[in-house]
Amino acid sequence: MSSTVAGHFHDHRQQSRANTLGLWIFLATEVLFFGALFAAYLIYRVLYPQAFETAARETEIAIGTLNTALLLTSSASVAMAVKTARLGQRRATMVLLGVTLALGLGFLAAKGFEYHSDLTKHLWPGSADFPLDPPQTRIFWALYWIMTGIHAVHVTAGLGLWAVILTMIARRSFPLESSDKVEIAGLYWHLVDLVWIFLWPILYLVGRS
Amino acid sequence: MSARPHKAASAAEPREKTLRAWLREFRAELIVWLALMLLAAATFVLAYLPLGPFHPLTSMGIAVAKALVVALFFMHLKRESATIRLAAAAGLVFLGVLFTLTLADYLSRPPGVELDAVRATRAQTPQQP
Amino acid sequence: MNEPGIWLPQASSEAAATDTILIALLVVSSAIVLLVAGLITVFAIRYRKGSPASREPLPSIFARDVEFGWTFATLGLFIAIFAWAASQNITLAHPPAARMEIHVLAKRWMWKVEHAGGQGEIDELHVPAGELVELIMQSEDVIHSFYVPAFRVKQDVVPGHTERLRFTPEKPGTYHLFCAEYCGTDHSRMIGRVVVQSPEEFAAWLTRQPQEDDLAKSGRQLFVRFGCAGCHEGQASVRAPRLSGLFGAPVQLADGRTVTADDAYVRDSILQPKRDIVAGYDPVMPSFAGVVSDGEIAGLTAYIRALRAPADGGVY
Amino acid sequence: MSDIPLRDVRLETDPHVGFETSYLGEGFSLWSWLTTTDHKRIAILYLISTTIFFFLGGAAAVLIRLELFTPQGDLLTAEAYNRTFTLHGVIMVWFFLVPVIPTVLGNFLLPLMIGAKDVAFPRLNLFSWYLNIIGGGLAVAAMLAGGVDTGWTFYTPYSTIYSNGHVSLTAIGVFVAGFSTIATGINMIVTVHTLRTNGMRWFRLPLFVWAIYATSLIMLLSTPVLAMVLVLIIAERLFGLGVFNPDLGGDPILFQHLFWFYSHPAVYIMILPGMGVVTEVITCFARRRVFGYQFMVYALLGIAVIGFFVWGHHMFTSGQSMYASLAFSMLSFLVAVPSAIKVFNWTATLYRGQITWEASMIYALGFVGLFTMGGLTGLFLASVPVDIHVHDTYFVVAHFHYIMVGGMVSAFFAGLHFWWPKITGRLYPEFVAQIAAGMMFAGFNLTFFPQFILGNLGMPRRYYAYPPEFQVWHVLSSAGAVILAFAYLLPMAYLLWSLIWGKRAGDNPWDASGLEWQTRSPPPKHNFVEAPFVSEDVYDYHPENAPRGSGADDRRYDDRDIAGEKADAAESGRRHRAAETPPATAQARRASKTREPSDGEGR
Repeated sequence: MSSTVAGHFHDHRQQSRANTLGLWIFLATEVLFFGALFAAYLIYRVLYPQAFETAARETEIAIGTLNTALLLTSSASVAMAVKTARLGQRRATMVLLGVTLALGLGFLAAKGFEYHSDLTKHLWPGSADFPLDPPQTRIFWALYWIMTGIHAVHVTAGLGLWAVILTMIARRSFPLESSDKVEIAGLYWHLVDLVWIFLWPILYLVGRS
Repeated sequence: MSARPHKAASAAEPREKTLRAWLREFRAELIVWLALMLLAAATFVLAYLPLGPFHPLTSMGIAVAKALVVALFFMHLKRESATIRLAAAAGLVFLGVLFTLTLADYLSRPPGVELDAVRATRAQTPQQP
Repeated sequence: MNEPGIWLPQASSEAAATDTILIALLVVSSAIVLLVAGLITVFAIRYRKGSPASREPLPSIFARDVEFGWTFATLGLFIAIFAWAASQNITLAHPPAARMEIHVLAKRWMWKVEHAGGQGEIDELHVPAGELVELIMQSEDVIHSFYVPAFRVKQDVVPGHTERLRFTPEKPGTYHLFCAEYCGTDHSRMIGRVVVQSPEEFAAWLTRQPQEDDLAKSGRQLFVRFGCAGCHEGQASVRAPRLSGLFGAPVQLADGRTVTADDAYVRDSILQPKRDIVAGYDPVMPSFAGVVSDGEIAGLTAYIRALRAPADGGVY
Repeated sequence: MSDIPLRDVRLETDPHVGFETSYLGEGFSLWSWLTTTDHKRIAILYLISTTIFFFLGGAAAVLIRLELFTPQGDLLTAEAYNRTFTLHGVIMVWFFLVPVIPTVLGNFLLPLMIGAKDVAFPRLNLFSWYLNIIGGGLAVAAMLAGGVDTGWTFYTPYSTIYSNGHVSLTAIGVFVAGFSTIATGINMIVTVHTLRTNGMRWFRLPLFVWAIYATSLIMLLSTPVLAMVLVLIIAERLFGLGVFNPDLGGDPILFQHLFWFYSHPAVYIMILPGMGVVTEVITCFARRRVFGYQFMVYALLGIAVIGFFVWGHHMFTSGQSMYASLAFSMLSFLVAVPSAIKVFNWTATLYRGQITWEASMIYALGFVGLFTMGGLTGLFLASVPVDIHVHDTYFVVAHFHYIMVGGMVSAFFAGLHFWWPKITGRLYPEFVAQIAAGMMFAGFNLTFFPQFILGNLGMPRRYYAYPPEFQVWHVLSSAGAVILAFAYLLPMAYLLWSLIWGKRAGDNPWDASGLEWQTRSPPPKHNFVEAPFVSEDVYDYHPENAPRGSGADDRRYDDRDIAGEKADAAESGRRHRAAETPPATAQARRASKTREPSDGEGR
């Protein structure tokens, strides 16, 4: 049973406090990792407001909004899974994690479809026949591809994590109530959702009025 | 958000869980979820209203609200120790430093010094300050 | 320009102002270094192991007051130095109008200077003494930095920006011009001279310059700068076709075709030399694509067109 | 040098305590080393890898100095020179200076100093070493495949559009190494927060632990921005997603903002651990408590926080707005104040001490001198008009080498020599070490002081050919570099020699205070046979013939305080012993019994 107290910790409370603090510090680094991109977006939005609005009108707002709904719901299902895991309800936790996985895969599928339609509209800044006029729109789209791309990588990593935890719960390889694996993975997933909460308004809702 | 402990909390709870029991058990999470969806809908609607210069303000305001809701309730920041809250805040504080001091450079550039492309776009749109 | 000293001549008004702050900082810093190093050596000798000096513990209030003392002392000293240094910059906030504007174009590994009257210079800048000069600088490719050590002025030339550098040359003479921001292979060759002349000399110099720049003359300089002269001229070690009298003449190619050497041929052989190789020569010429811009190719072509007489490899 | 009074070192007399029962003894196979999660072994792995990177970067430095011996570049072509100084920059910054003290001395000593068995996340610690090796491998592969010619700063648009070097491969290497630094940072902070032994309050932590804590804060808050900047470079080079492309209206100055937001705090990542090491060494060999302990702690945290506000002083000439430059200049002057406080406190610590001149003390006092000069030349660069003159010249090169080589590398050697007996259980030859320390100090000054003059004369950075009038200073500098290179090889030789033939050091050869000296050297696998209990303040030194009185630096707890702590320690000791079942041999317990503070009879 791998989740008993590790050798160098006195007791379980100290170990889970260490795990939570370690994860929250990692989340701070993730905030700054995406933060550098938001800083670049902020500067260019201040410099070229018109170009960013014309560029943002081309984004697929329907898929973006669907993805927001999917991620918010998956955040809720993860919160429920954390509660049931702490109460030791193995079956409920597995169901809820399954729902989370489904929502996440839905997000990626919608994202893939959106990328496909973006590419057919030549909205790739590197391509010669980029349809939009002022060259600064290419900067918006460069930021769009980098931001949503890196976010998608984080979503995929999160889904991988959930899949591993789900199989471990299924094989009962760790005591559900005394381990904080589900809670730690949950914190990471909520951050991925938090980043999308900010990505959605600045990439999709700009220039709609 | 103290949910009432479920009676038979053992691993082999009854197979067909009634919807009402399920709703009662996750009342807290569902309320938070609903709040998030409402906020998302609100920001979506506001995006289409002609607010002009207030657009970034409202969309960012609602995004911050949603972020706080997720952080405080789903990530249980409300009951975590001070150190963990400090760690959560540290990332944002230093991000704020990056934003403010970089903006300080871009906003305080006198007319002759800004990017050529910026001067060109500002020349084309005279009503933009 | 090249007498090895320990201090640069103060050749501009900015130099004098900057030097006073530099010397003041030097004095303050050496005082602090001597204080710290002196104290360390004194303590090391006086309180070495086994020395008879007294080891009474220090009274507690002494420790705390000294600590606050030197904290605020250093804080005050540093703020004072900042205020003095900043005051010199504040005066630049609303600059007087400069009568003399010179356009500078920085491109990979050369400075192209163009005076108001159209006189052009490469890697050189003639300025009159005693007059406020404003350089309006742009870069064609990467970040360069216009740096004249004797004037104590430096300004990066960032592509996409129009940078302005303002200074008042004082002392006539010839001074170094460096590119201070790393810009690629020949970053250390992107240097030149700034010649400060008295106003009369400068006016005379201006009239002697040809009004509009002679394309073939600048082509010649490019021909040397890019190293074409190294192979295509004189008794070069590498066998390369002679270019004098080439323009308009038919050229026998290695694959049997003959083409007339026109603008397109010269352009192609610069950008893709491996495409049509002259008969009897091996394909050793490196491609200059991305290194040579269109303007320069026009200059080189004009120069090659001017190479009529086959005698000594061309007219300068 | 030999007549300088040395402490007669107490040797380990008990033969069979030592190698077999230490962390080194329990299996020497390659597999046991490559999969260890023991923080002490990971520290040794890091020591080996950082030393290899140090000599790789040093070789590039020697090449550069030989090239600059003559005004016209004749040793290397321009292309090769550019790739050499980039190799020197990338390898030294990211694979030696940033990781070395936190991962070698920090990893080994932090758990020992706070009385813990290991760091909070041992597997993450090993993963961090592997990330560092993979990152280093990628960077070296890029160098071997042809190298990068952008300088370690990767300024766009040269790095993204015009450079034909292996920029993307190096960027990926540094990206991976960045996550190794983040992993170390997380480990250190969580360890200090959660694993301190009983009695080890925050203000009883040794200043080395505070220094590593402050460094980890900076590592965690700045490295992610570097990671993103590298991703943006790779995105622009490989996929054409031009965020900084001037043709599209992008601004290369924005790249500089994001890059220096990491790179200035990075220079504090490099120097803060050095400050921690120097404090430990000076207090031990001056036999005095540090002067103004709390001011030193607040100075460390002050540098860590204000270090994030000052990056704009790298961009005074870059076309940044003049008002922002003035703001950054002001903040740069502020960040210099805590450093000044620390220098004055080190000097005051020597006052009324019992100073002896072991090798690590020579390095430490060398650090204080050279760091003072480095810090003060930083003031030149912080004031805008002077920086406009000397920016991107050899004045800047001399400034940051004074801080990094004169400061940080001397501190690393001080720490290496000070804790060598604890890490290996062996003593290095003192006299040879003192010679090497003196030679490094002299060689360093001869190498880098002429560069201040060169910088003031206007010699730009990264030039491989220069006007002939600068040659006299370059010849001096190159001569110094040869001495410095030899001074770096000497310690490697006698330290390795001491591994086999060095005298066996006891638990505490320097009679130093600190928990790491209360366990055996080399320490057992779980560091302490029984959990140590801390009751006095840190640096419990006092000079030989000085009465223990109520002086400022001999603050004694009143009896009620000590009784209270002994009570809760006994209770937690019982709980701890119950949870722990080490096969404690008789000698191990006798050797590591907490040593009674020797009243008045000190060596």
